[in-house]
Amino acid sequence: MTITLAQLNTKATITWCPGCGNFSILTAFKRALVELQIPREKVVVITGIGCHGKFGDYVNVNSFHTIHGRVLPIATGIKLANKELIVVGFSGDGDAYAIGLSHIPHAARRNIDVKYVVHNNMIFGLTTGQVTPTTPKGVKTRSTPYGNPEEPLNPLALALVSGATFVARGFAGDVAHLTWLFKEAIKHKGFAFIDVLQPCYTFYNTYEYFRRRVYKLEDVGHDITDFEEALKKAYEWNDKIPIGIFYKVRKPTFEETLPQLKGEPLALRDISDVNIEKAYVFLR
Amino acid sequence: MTITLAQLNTKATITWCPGCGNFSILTAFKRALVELQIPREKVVVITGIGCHGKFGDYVNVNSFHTIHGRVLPIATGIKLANKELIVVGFSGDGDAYAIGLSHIPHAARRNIDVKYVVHNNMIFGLTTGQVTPTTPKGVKTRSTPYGNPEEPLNPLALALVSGATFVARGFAGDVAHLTWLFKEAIKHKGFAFIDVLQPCYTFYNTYEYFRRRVYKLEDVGHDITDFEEALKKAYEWNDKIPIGIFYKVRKPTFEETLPQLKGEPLALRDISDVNIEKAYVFLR
Amino acid sequence: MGSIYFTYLIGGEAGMGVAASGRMLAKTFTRGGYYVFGMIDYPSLIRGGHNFYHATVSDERIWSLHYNVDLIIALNKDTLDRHLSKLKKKGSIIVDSDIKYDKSALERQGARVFEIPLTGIVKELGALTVVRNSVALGASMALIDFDLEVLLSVIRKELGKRKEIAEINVEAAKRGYSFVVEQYGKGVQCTIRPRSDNGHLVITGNEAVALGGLRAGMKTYFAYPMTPASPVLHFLANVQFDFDVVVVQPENEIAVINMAIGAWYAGSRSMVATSGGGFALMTEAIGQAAMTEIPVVVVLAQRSGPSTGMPTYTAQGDLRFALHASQGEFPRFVIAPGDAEEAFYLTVRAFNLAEKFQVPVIILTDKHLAESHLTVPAFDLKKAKVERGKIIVGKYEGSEEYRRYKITDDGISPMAFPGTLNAIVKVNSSEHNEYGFATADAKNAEIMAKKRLRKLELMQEEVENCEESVKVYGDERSPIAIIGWGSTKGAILEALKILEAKGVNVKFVQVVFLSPFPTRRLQTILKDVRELLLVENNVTGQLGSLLREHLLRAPDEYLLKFNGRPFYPHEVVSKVLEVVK
Amino acid sequence: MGSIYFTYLIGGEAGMGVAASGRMLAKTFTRGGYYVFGMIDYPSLIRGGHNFYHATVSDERIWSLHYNVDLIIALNKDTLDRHLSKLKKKGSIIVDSDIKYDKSALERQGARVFEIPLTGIVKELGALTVVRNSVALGASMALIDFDLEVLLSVIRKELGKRKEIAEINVEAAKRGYSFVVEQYGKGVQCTIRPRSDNGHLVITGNEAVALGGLRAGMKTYFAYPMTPASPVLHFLANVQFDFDVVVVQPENEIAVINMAIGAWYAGSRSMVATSGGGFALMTEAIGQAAMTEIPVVVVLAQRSGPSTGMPTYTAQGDLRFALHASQGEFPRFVIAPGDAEEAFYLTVRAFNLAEKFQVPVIILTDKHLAESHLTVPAFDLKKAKVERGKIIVGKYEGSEEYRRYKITDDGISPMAFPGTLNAIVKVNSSEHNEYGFATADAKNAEIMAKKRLRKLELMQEEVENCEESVKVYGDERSPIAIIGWGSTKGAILEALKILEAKGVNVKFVQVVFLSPFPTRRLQTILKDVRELLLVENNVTGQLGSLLREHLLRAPDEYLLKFNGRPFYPHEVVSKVLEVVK
Ligand SMILES: Cc1ncc(C[n+]2csc(CCOP(=O)(O)OP(=O)(O)O)c2C)c(N)n1
Ligand SMILES: Cc1ncc(C[n+]2csc(CCOP(=O)(O)OP(=O)(O)O)c2C)c(N)n1
Ligand code: SF4
Ligand code: SF4
Ligand SMILES: [Mg+2]
Ligand SMILES: [Mg+2]
Repeated sequence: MTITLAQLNTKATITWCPGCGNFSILTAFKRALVELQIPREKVVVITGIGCHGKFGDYVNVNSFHTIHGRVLPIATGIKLANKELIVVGFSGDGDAYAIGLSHIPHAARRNIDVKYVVHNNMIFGLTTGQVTPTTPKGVKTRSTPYGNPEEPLNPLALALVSGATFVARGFAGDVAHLTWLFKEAIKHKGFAFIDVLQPCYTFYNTYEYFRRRVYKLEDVGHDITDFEEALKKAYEWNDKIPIGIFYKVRKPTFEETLPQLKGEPLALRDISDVNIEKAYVFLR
Repeated sequence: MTITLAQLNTKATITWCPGCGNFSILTAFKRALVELQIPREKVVVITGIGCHGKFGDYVNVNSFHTIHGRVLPIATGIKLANKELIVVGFSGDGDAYAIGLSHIPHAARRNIDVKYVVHNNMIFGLTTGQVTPTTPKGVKTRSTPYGNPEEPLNPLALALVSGATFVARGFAGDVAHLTWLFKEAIKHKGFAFIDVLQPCYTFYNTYEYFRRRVYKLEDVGHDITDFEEALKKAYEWNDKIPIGIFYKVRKPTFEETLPQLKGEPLALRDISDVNIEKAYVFLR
Repeated sequence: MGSIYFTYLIGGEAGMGVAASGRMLAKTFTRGGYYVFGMIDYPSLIRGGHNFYHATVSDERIWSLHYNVDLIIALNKDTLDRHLSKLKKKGSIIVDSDIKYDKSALERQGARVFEIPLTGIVKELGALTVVRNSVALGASMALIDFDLEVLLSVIRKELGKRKEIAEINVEAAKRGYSFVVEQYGKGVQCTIRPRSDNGHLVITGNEAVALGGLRAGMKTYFAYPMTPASPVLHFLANVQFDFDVVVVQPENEIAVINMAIGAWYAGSRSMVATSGGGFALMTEAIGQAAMTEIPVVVVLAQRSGPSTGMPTYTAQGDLRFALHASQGEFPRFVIAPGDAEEAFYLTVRAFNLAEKFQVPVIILTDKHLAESHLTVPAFDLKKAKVERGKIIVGKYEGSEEYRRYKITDDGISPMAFPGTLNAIVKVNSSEHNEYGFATADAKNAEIMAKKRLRKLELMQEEVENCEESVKVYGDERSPIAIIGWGSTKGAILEALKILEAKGVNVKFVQVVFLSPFPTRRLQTILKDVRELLLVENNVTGQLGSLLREHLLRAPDEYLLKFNGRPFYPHEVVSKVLEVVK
Repeated sequence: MGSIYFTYLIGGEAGMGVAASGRMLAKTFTRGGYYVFGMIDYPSLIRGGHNFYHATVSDERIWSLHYNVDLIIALNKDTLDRHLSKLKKKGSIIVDSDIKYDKSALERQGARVFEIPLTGIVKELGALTVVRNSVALGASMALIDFDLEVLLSVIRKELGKRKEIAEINVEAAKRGYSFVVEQYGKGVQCTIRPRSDNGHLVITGNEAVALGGLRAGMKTYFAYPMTPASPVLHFLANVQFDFDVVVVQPENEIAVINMAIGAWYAGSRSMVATSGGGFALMTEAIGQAAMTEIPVVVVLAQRSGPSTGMPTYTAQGDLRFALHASQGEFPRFVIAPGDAEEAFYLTVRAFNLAEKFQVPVIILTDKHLAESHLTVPAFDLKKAKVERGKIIVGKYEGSEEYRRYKITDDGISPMAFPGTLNAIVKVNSSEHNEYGFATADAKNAEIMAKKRLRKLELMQEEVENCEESVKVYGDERSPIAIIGWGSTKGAILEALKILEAKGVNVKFVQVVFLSPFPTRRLQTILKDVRELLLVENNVTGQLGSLLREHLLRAPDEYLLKFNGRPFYPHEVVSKVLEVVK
């Protein structure tokens, strides 16, 4: 049975603003699923709270619209319960880098086989435009009407030093490239982190800004196995802004280090009559 | 009036295990205060929950023993309320890197003038020895009796890429060096991060391990203004483990960017009869 | 009831300026000497969907919107489909002549339809489409024969940041006005004569809370945005330099509350505002504030739950949560203003109480209170004074060493802030002795628990002796009482007016302090009540459970609503009529 | 009462092996056919301070320790100073002859003092100082003329991981035994003859909960350590390979609960255990579990609060918090086992209920229950069966598209896990329609709130129809009733024995299900009760507030204790005697 784009549509009306970068991310993700021909039942999408969070309503696969900031722990639980699922989290920059920040370094060093896509529009979209950890310094938002006083965070550098085994940046203005990134991330065994530059048409429209600056690491012969080089590229943020895969390495995933997970997924094990008597030895 | 070490003692009985690395941190901190001759009333110590958290009971300055993981936000609030206070936070590796992790990158990029000392014993001490984010892979703890399956976090690299303006590592086995680090951190204007290798005598005794390996960055002519070099040093963790100041740079502190903070500390402003009528313009 | 009651509704997609138009009209009527209550209804999205602003105007004080409308401004067809049923007989509809719809259907319902070339006029002016609403606003002024100049002054002020924008909107409004005058004449719908502007304010619950904080001397405000509390942040961020108040949006709500506690520990009065999910993240630190005896003011703006629920819709589902949040047992105030005016005064009060008793104070609002507009008289600042707690300023003069948790008769220990000469201020989230050192001694634990209990008893007295802890409206002697808390007050007060007009006299008991619970005052007030009708915007009747718990008395009748929408006066009226029957 | 009641207390500094010795003795008596309840008392530190293990042994089932002790093993002088007052007349004290203390003072109090060269023997053996306690344990066996071999078998097993350590301790115990036999003879204190070993277990509440989880088919356990819940983590981490259960310690409690919810969403039964502060951090996600209708089991092991409080001491201060945690209103079970045996069966039950109703289930324990040892018969696995909820396995066979939130009569929708063929499983923390798509529609909101309410009603029935939701002990007909919940059960049951011996017959009503509250069952049970005595380990009497709320009935008398220490039977006895007078 082939999977088609049409099958991935849902009945929900899309409520993103016209021109929103989220549309491209949605398209790219659906295309990636089609190109990889992954059965719908095998995919679970976890979304945070924010404009990006509506993503799950718009793609006809299993989905979990969780509370603000908790995409990664939910994804981790799902993957442990059923390692055969393809588990992809979608967060916003607020969701991921503000309230949810603590989960990233830990998911990364754990190397759980979960894909994590951050819709980085550098703004809280759904709450009508406040500052986030990636809003550039000086930018005026509803909560910083006189300019953001804080230095922005560097998400790629953070993911890299946290030990993520796949670190990439996409741009919502380039669907084909993003589709490719999603496919690579899904094929990668381990934690895959993709920060997507996603213009917020309404509150922080960066289309032109990024379109003029982004270039592809693939085009410049970047060595994705070189950690130091990746880190250097993560700091390139001026006239030229790289997109593509910064770093990729194969390491044992968290699931692979757990012998309990060998064999059938936990969710499918027989639990009808567990013999606890073997634990009595500790109680006598 | 001169401040003496004796004045910094309290009536509380110290309940750390004999041989605990915390003793050295306490001594070094008191010495630093004495050497800098800072009036006791001007210092506030904030401590997390863990063995390290008892620190505040043992030094006769203002102190706030907060809940697990919240040293940095409490410290930030204090500094904003009274910028003239010297605000020093003491966390454990569990407190700082597990439950409290989300606050570090943000305090760092905000560059709040707060000092942050992490008693990094690579173990949850007070809860009797479970794994933490800095426990090396494979180490057996009460919660990982078959060996820690996760890669440890690199706290210095994390602090560096988060934008901390002062990043250092100390060793509880070298009180004189630690005293110097504390003094430098206090003198630094901005967020100062010090990870202290603190052997836990009872659950993870690393005295010998570190004593054999640590060397001082000052001794090898490390350039503390070179960010890339600092990051490289942060990854040096084998036969040789550097201690000392990795990186230092002067940037505007968060307080300096806020014009409201010019003049008297907020805590001392007259609030008896605030004229709110000037805000009525927004309500008509 | 006031001689004039006029209800309008403006509808359109998110992004069409519905909220701004509604607010400008509310301000227009207020400047024109009228009273308004206006509500904005919107789903959680930025563009598209359906938003509407629904408001009632009167010549006497008004507390709630009424359901049936006199005038609909339809910026799209959807508005007609959704709201036609609310239109009164002979009510008017302003509709963009570019919109395709079935006019005869409207007229069959008795509507007076005014097709106005909103889009056409905007195009002529070369303005953005969003300016359509100004045309409509201008048109509406003509329909009710209101002074156009008042509207124009509001537009100029509201949009004045960028002059050219203000001017194009002014022009648009004028065109809308003239179009109606020319085509239909003035006052076709009715005539509302402007009265003198007495300086009243149009304020939301959120703005009232923000203003209350400023008045109370709050120097630090921390918040992570969350609907419906975010506007407090926006308001304060805007005026931060005018009031020298530090406004910070940290990484999450856990940081927010801990920063606030840290700040007040160091002497800066602090507040935070959030909604359910954010409050959940703050619960651990609320217990910390109680244990360390550091004051803090927490605004919990409720929305429809559980969990993410319906973020932009209203509910009163978090009362019990606010009362019992955090482990262990400790005194706290929980205060629920019923309208924006109360919200201002009670916020000032909250700061004073927090410092007097060194406890956390939770102010409970909800979306309907927090985001709706109310016309209120300028505040009486004599009734909103800063009262400091037992604080030690500058230098501690005691002969013995300073003890942050000194045992006193009333359980309250004099509070020094760090930096105070001669005082070392040690606070501790662990159980501690008088000096603040941690100890697990059994005797000490009992002493300290009793110290906190004495504060609770004192707080109970404060509440029992305070007229404002329970308010009674309507016929105080009536054996029939409505009981409620928070924003339902508005609909209930309006219902009381309607009922009175019908000759039905009941009283309304508004419980303002929920913790400590004003048990004795309520016992007195409810003594002769035969029929007690509970009105709440929730599923289980949480105030009802408090009445059971504290008064051992259950409400006789329940009027509960839990679809995210506030009560309308007529719903309360129907229920009361059912009860009296 | 049983013919034999023997109470021992071992005291020393943290690090002297007090807990291990106490536990080994408890196991020794259990293997010897006796029943034990043993409590460990320790402050929150790792070395130094004062720890003691306090236990009562009987030949019939026992539920609590008794205050007065027959035998004190003093590993340091502090133990003598602190516990002498507990010693019965003619009670024995084993003391290290190296310790300096005032022997005559002890003897003046009627104590029999046995100076034993604990340190001396250890030195002779060339063992670590900590081995002193094994000498003392051996000596105690001689004093009561118990079979030394039983103790030795326990030592061998407990310390068997490293054989040489086990053997040196065995040797130490033998020496202690012989020393007493030689110096004083056997059975100087009393004679307790071993009975046959009937395979009973010595189990803590924590271990019972862990075992219950394993039995219930839990495949994933997540926890961030927190006293007193951490031992659940340690126990499960140890047996993770034996049971193929994944045990993860994530970065914080927020991650913990969300991982658990994620895991059960994907089909793996999951549990978490924590204490107050960690639970506070979980509150937001508990509402999420309710809204998404994903089952989850949360163990809340209470300790003395508020805030960090006294982390290693007991309390029942979090009942109301557990009942109302998280914004909005939703059904949840809150279940409080009274002893370790109940904890096992109720944990299995908790998993079944969570899945049957697709709701969060909170199991309330406390330090006294969670960490104390109790002798229990091996579990009856027929009474602890896995019952799966309405789940769809393998393939969804429905003719229409799968709807995760399908509206059904009972409010429960068939649950498929992702990976199920033909089913797309969409869950949503926002209000949603039957398919799981977010919507803020008013009608839908009401339908969904009512769906959740129907589940609550069904749960209420479940509780009312379940014998275990309220248990009655003692004289069922007595007009005097003690009422309580959780770990106070132990002291109350022991008190009942004592009272019965005095001819005072009262009944004890144990409320096991706190939510939904078993109102009807309690009404029946309490109908003829004249004097209702509430016993709680907290400041405000929280179960009392529930009785008021649900039964409109207040307790007549209160026995509250809030110094971090559990009740002793004699405290309950005194209070009852006061009440009956
Ligand atoms: C605990 C909690 N705090 C705050 C909110 C309010 N909130 C909803 S969306 C959002 C910001 C979303 O920003 P981002 O993650 O960048 O998503 P975007 O809308 O930009 O896609 C916030 C703060 C919430 N839902 N929960
Ligand atoms: C919210 C919360 N979760 C868990 C705990 C339990 N707890 C107390 S101390 C501690 C670990 C401390 O480890 P670390 O910060 O490394 O301090 P150390 O004892 O090693 O100095 C934990 C998990 C707590 N107090 N609060
Ligand atoms: S507000 Fe921004 S991010 Fe949200 S839907 Fe609109 S354009 Fe997209
Ligand atoms: S347990 Fe470790 S960290 Fe804690 S006091 Fe003892 S040696 Fe120090
Ligand atoms: Mg965003
Ligand atoms: Mg540690």
